[in-house]
Amino acid sequence: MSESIFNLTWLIPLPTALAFFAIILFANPKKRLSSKIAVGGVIIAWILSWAVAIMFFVNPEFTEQPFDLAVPWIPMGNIVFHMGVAVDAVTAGMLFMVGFVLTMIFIYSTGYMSFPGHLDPEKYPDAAKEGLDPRYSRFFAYISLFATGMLGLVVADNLLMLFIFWEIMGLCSYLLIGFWFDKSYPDPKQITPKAAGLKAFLTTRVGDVLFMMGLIFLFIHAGDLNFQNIFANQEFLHELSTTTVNLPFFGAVTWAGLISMLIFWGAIGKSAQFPLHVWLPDAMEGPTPVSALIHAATMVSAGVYLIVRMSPLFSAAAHGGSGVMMFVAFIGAFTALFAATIAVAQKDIKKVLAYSTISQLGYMFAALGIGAWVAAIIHLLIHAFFKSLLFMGSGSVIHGVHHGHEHAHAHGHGEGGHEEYFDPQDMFNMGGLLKRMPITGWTFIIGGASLSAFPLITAGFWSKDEILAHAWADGHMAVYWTLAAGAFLTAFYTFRQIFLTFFGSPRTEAAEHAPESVRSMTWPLVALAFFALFGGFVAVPVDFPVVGGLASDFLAKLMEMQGEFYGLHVAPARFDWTPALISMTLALSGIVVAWLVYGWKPLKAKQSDPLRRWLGPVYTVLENKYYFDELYYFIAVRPTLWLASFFYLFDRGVIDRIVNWVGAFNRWLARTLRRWIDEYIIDGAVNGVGLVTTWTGAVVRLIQTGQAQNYLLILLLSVVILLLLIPFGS
Amino acid sequence: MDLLRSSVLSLIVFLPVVGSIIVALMPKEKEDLIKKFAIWWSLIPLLLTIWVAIDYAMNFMHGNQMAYQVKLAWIPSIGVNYHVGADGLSVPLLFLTALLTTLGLYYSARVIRKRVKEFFLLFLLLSTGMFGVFVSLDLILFYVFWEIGLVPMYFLIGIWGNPKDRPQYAAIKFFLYTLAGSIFMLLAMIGVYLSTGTFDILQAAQTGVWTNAPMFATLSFWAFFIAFAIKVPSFPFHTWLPDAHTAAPTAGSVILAGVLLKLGAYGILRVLLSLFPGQFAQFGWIVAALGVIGIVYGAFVSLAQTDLKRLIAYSSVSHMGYIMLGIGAVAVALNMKGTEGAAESAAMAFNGASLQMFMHGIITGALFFLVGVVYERAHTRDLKVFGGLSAVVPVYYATMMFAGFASLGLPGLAGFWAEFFTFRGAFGIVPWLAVIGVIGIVITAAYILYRIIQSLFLGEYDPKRWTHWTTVFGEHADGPTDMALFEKVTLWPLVILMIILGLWPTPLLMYFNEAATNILSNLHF
Amino acid sequence: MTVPLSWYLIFATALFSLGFFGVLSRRNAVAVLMGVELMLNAVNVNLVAFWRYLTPTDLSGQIFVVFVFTVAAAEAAVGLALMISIYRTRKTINVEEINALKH
Amino acid sequence: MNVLEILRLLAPEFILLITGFAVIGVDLARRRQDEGKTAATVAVMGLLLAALASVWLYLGHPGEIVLFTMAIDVYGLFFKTAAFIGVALVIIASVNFMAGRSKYLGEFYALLVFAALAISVVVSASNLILIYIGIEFLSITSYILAGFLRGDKRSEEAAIKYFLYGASAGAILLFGLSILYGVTGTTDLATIGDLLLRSRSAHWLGLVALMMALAGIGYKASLVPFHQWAPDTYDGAPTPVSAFLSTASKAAGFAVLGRVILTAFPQLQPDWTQILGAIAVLTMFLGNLTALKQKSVKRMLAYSSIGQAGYILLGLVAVNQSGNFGGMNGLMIYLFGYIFTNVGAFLLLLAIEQKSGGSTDISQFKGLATRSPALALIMAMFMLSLAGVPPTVGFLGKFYVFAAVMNQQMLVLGALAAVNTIIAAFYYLNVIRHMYFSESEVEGGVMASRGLMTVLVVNAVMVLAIGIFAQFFMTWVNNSVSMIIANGF
Repeated sequence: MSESIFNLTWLIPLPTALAFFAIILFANPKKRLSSKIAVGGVIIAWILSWAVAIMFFVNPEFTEQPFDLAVPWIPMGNIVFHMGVAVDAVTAGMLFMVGFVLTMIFIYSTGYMSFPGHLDPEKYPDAAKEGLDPRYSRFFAYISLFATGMLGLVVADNLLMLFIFWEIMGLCSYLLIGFWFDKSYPDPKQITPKAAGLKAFLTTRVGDVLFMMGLIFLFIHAGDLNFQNIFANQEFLHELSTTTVNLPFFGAVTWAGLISMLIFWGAIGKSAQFPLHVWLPDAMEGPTPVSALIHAATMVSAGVYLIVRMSPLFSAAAHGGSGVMMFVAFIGAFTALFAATIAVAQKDIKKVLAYSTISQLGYMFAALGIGAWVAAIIHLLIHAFFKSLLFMGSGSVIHGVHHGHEHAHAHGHGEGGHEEYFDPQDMFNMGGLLKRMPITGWTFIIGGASLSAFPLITAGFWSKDEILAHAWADGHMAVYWTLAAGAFLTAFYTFRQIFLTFFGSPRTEAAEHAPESVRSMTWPLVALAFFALFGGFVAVPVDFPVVGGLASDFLAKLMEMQGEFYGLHVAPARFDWTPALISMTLALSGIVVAWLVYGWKPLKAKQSDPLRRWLGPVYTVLENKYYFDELYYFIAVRPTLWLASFFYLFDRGVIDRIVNWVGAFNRWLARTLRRWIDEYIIDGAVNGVGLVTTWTGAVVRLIQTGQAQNYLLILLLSVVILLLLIPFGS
Repeated sequence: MDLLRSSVLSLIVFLPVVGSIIVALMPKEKEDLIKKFAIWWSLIPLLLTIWVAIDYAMNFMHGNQMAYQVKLAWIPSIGVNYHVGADGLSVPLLFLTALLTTLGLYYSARVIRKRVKEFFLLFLLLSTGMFGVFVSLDLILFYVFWEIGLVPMYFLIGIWGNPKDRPQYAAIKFFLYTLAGSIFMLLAMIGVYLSTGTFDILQAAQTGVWTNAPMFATLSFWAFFIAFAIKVPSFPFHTWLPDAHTAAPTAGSVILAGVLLKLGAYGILRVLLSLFPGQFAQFGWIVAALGVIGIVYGAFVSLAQTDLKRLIAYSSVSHMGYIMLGIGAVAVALNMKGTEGAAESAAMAFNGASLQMFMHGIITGALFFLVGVVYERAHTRDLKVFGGLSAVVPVYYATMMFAGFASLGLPGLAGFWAEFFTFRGAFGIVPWLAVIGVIGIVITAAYILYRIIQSLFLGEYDPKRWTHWTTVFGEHADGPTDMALFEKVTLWPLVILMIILGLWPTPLLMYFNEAATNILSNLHF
Repeated sequence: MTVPLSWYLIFATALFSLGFFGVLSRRNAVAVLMGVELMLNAVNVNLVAFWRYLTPTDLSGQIFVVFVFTVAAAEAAVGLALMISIYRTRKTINVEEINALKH
Repeated sequence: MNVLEILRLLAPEFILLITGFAVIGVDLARRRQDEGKTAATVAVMGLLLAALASVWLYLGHPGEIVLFTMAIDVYGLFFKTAAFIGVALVIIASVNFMAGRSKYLGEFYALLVFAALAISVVVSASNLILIYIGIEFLSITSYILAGFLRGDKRSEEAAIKYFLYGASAGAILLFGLSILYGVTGTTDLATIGDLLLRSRSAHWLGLVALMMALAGIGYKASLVPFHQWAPDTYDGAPTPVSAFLSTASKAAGFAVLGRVILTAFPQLQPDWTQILGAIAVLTMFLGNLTALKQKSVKRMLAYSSIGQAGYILLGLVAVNQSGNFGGMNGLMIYLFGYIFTNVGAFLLLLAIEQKSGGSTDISQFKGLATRSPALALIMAMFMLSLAGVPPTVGFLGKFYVFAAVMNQQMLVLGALAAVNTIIAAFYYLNVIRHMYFSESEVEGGVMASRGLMTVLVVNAVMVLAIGIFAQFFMTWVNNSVSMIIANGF
């Protein structure tokens, strides 16, 4: 029975793929139909993935020998590379989350995209008339393709296949961020969607290239990339962690260390960790469902998933004495705090969430770095729920405010009018929205509470607490305190956002007239809110007082059992009051501080952020994200373009001359034969030939005078010369 | 059946000549007749190549010998034979040639308006030269076809080139450049004969060339190599390429990039690798280094272009660099016989290089067609005047997306496998060079997305920026019109190939893998 | 007392050089032609001397000379004919002025 | 050796002798009626008959010395056949052109026939006396032919320059021969070879003789530095005559050079290899580089034919015993193909001149492909053949010559020759460029008379045929070489 269900696994990515092709090939003109196809496809995928996931949850014995179904795919030299699908606890957990979140967001999108807010009706009359985005179908094609990528990545049984879907997701991310490629802003410094897409693709590409190098090195050593084959094979891992390679600057490093480091860079790029984090905030230029889907729930967490998959290799490397795990922990913890600080000073509702995503992913990497990969994967799943909830909530808010803005203008009493640009995402243009849009408001608050790990009743608390508990229990104090500080900031900026958005009184006409969103958008919020609250009860430590008894921790158990198969022994962190209390206090105090600043005396219209007063220059630095964009522009973008144009000049100016044989001539003759140069400077060949002809021309004029007697003289001379040569003959 | 097997290669090679003679006999005014005839006629070799591919897969796999061999005396006194044959390396390339020829003819039938008869005559003639090179197993025969391919292309560039791009200069440059290489190759071929007493590639490979005189061996190696490197073209012999590609008519560029460049790489694999393994192993690192330089350098230069066609021309320099890297890796691996993993890395590199030959053929072929699509309408290739086309011409946008992302090596599309195999091989053999080469991948993404996609398609479409639009058939139009049926028919086969081979390269790879294992085993790996 | 062969040879060489000098120095085509004749006759001296001193029995030397006379005559005839026709068109047979074809 | 035998062996010569007088006779009879067509026909008949005769002789593989002076061997017969065909082609093509340009058509054709006779004498001359006579015979007929267009300044100038140069060169040659006679006491080449072989003392005198002979023979083959008459004469002479001078007469020059050097001076090979090598390089470079500059196609062809002479000479430079790449066979196949290619190229100028009234400026060729495609195609083929692009005969010749050079491991020489091929390709392609790429400046197609057209087609076909069915011609050439390689060398 269960086997037969698992045999359906390879079908999971297909429906959405078919939807993609169906839309781009046939349904493109019919917008409603396209969205129906896409939703239908994803629902089938959802059912399949839940069938598989639940089947795995109910039969834990499969962790002994995970399911794997592979077929010979590509001949490589004398071996044949197999592609296939595998299901283990991690996959099952991911399938559970991905299938559900995907479906929710697809449904949400049908509502969200039916408001071409970014377009002025004059230019796109029909779009405005039918009330659908002009590229509605294209959007659903893209996200269907993305769904294929994510589901395929989850079920892939080997690293190469994973990499392929990984890149396909990157493509979709590029396409969807730049979806409104014709959008532009009055402020030239503000990044446009098309530029954001490019930035995202290229930044992640850097990571991906390193990832591919790691993959190739692993392939070279293992001769295979199937996860189960490689990681069940302890002596191979051991051999990999003992053989070393000499690198400049780094000296001798173990192959395991090198490979896992390279692969980790892939994750850094995809999961927007420091220093490759710059693309994610700008990715918010994409439509909000995209932010919710790709840049919160699924694609960015694929980096974490990758490291979880690779963790046998990482631990092997750690055993081999390589510092890669420490590096992972450092990057994770640092990013968690670093991004949180930036989030504090953002005014764009989505930017805040973007930075909080970066910071949360940092938590997961920190957990992986300290070896608590179970905590990491569980936080991944739960974070996916509440973060997509938050994003979709913010999207709903933006919609509302935008509608309100339109409405306000429609009724004339808008402030300023069309000419001055109104930013519907600016939290300082909002306020008091809880009354206007209650469902959105309350679900958003639930999500926020979960994000800021509100004790006991939210899922976020359990998952994050697990990480902190591990950090404390295994004695990684630096990590613990960094994350704890991050936890405080998280709570602060989350509730800063909530207070600014939903409480107090509307600060603009737009906010005053903001309506609640359509049902297709609110229902998914509710559904997700459920998991944001109770999702945590799959991983409550048994020895946690009171609750521990009531709730279950079957998922954690499952994961730990699965770990055994890969030779990863993760002891569940023994419950300890100290870290638990510390983190609770920090979270709560964060909320309290936020209330004191923004909730107690709500801001008035046009009133600037009080933090700006108190933090002064620091606030400016944070507001400008530590000036990383500027830095990268100067150290990466500029030099590249400069090199490019330099090489081009070099090519035309130097090589094209040197290579064809006469090119050398022209510089030599340039001084004497000005005219020729002017005539032929552009190119080498004709130029050279031209010069040769003049040169020979001179010679000819010299000897071919037309004077018979000169000829005869030369005849005589040459005979004489020949005769004189005789003595030198052999 | 045996009759067909023994004659099929000769048919593939010489049917186009017959076709061009028939075209020559047709009256100049009957343009439609000429066009139709040429297209239909070119289908015959295409079908034959497909038959060859199937038949080879079914009956000749794992034979480790040349299939369809025919050996007729041509100049017996010096042992020059009409000796043709095909193996896993040449079969797919034959198909590629036939396919691009047919598509090129079909496309040109709509866009070539002056001196139609000559164009189709020469185009058919051109394919003979290319087919010939891919099947000839005799050095002199190889040289003859090599040069025959040269002349029609010279005419194609010179006559139908776009006057703005100085086609006459480009044509002469192309011809002289290649001739300069090949004439020395001819001397080296004579050297091969003087040392081995035969012009037959297979026999010469068995006897070994200049085994007693390393100096001559080295000289001949370089003579051959430079000839091939010019054709590939490898840095620093690439400067003829941007001019030729830019000047040539669309179909000409397609053939030039799709097939003619491959002749060089094919020559290296078929001739150089089997005749001079010693020298090749010795200098393999230079080849690989040139390849890497080509990858990075070409990518950077492409990034600097604002002329769409020239950009793609330079991107070819970059992409052919992968081939050189792969081949160089194979060569270096010859030195590492015995070291574990060297053999399979060599096989991978070989596969990568040959895959890249085919994939670059279809991808860049498609890209040049796509340049033609926009050029026929806007009559400019200056990227600065475009923008926002994505909203206006979605089909064109989609097609370009597929080709562009295939070209930047996106997994799931054709280009990826070539890059993956090349680097898989190269990292196993010349890791440091491969590491440098990897930079090229990023820059490639940069110029495809930043230069092509962004400046053509993204942003807001502004009708005032460029006003000289026509339809592809030359009538006036107010704005860009989407791809016409014949353009879809030309491009979609290539796109479909990209997708299929991107998801499942095996149908193609099995041939190359066969060739790789055979050729390497013949080198006693 | 007999004259040694070398004297004849030296004389012939001198004569030859003289002829060549005439060919190079004179402007009048006829004079140039005469220079050529001089060279040919110098060679005849050579031939006869060689015949007399080396192979008195074999006649080929003499035969050679006879043929040279004939050829020289024929050559002169053709040459003079050419000059006449040139004079008809150009009213000059100054070699220096016959230089329309050059470079 | 009885008279019949002699008649048999000298059949070609006698045929030509009779033809020559027959032509004059016929012409006297019906000059007024048909502007020399009959005369031309007779001449062509005679030439073809002679060619057949020499082929017939050839098949018997003779090796006799007739009358102590003429070596009737396959080597000579090969050149005879080639030369006869070449002259015949020239005559056929020039009928239409000469008609109206000159009153003395009979003499013209007769002179061409006699020139052919001279060639056939000189290529088999095995005796110093006959060599001298033959060369002078050829020269004198050529002088008259070159200046045949009376009243045409260019033609006359061409003739007088050729005459002055030829006479002086002849004198130098003669001086050299006299020394040779003095050294060895004989005038028979083979005997001279043996004597020089035995007496080492005669070494340097032999060299002196060789150098002077080189001047006298080299000028016929238009080798640098004895080439200077050639550009002016080829340019100025009536085009058919240029065609004749640049091919058949040049072939004769090479034939004599080959025979003299290989039979009389084999033991001096180290010396003359170097000298001829140097001369070959000079010839190639000067010919090709100066050809680059020319605006008039006729003059360009004149220089190009000098450059070609350089390649041809390589065959002699690299002469060796090897059966396949012996050098001489390269030289001969090159010459054989070159006769067809260059005769064709020059004769095609006739049509251009007809159209343009004398000018052969490159601009006359612009857009020829659209005006008269057939002519353009044929010209393109000649150019490609001269450039040595396969599968034309030009490639075959270059291939064999280069092969010989490589065989002798003269790598530098080979490389220089290769470089020249590239330079040459530039100006040959330039003609094609004007014909095909450029828009025509003059209107209307270029008419070619039927005779001319047939000749051109024949040449074009031969250019391809020799290249493709190489084996047939190569066996022929190899046999012809075998003899001369065998005796003396």
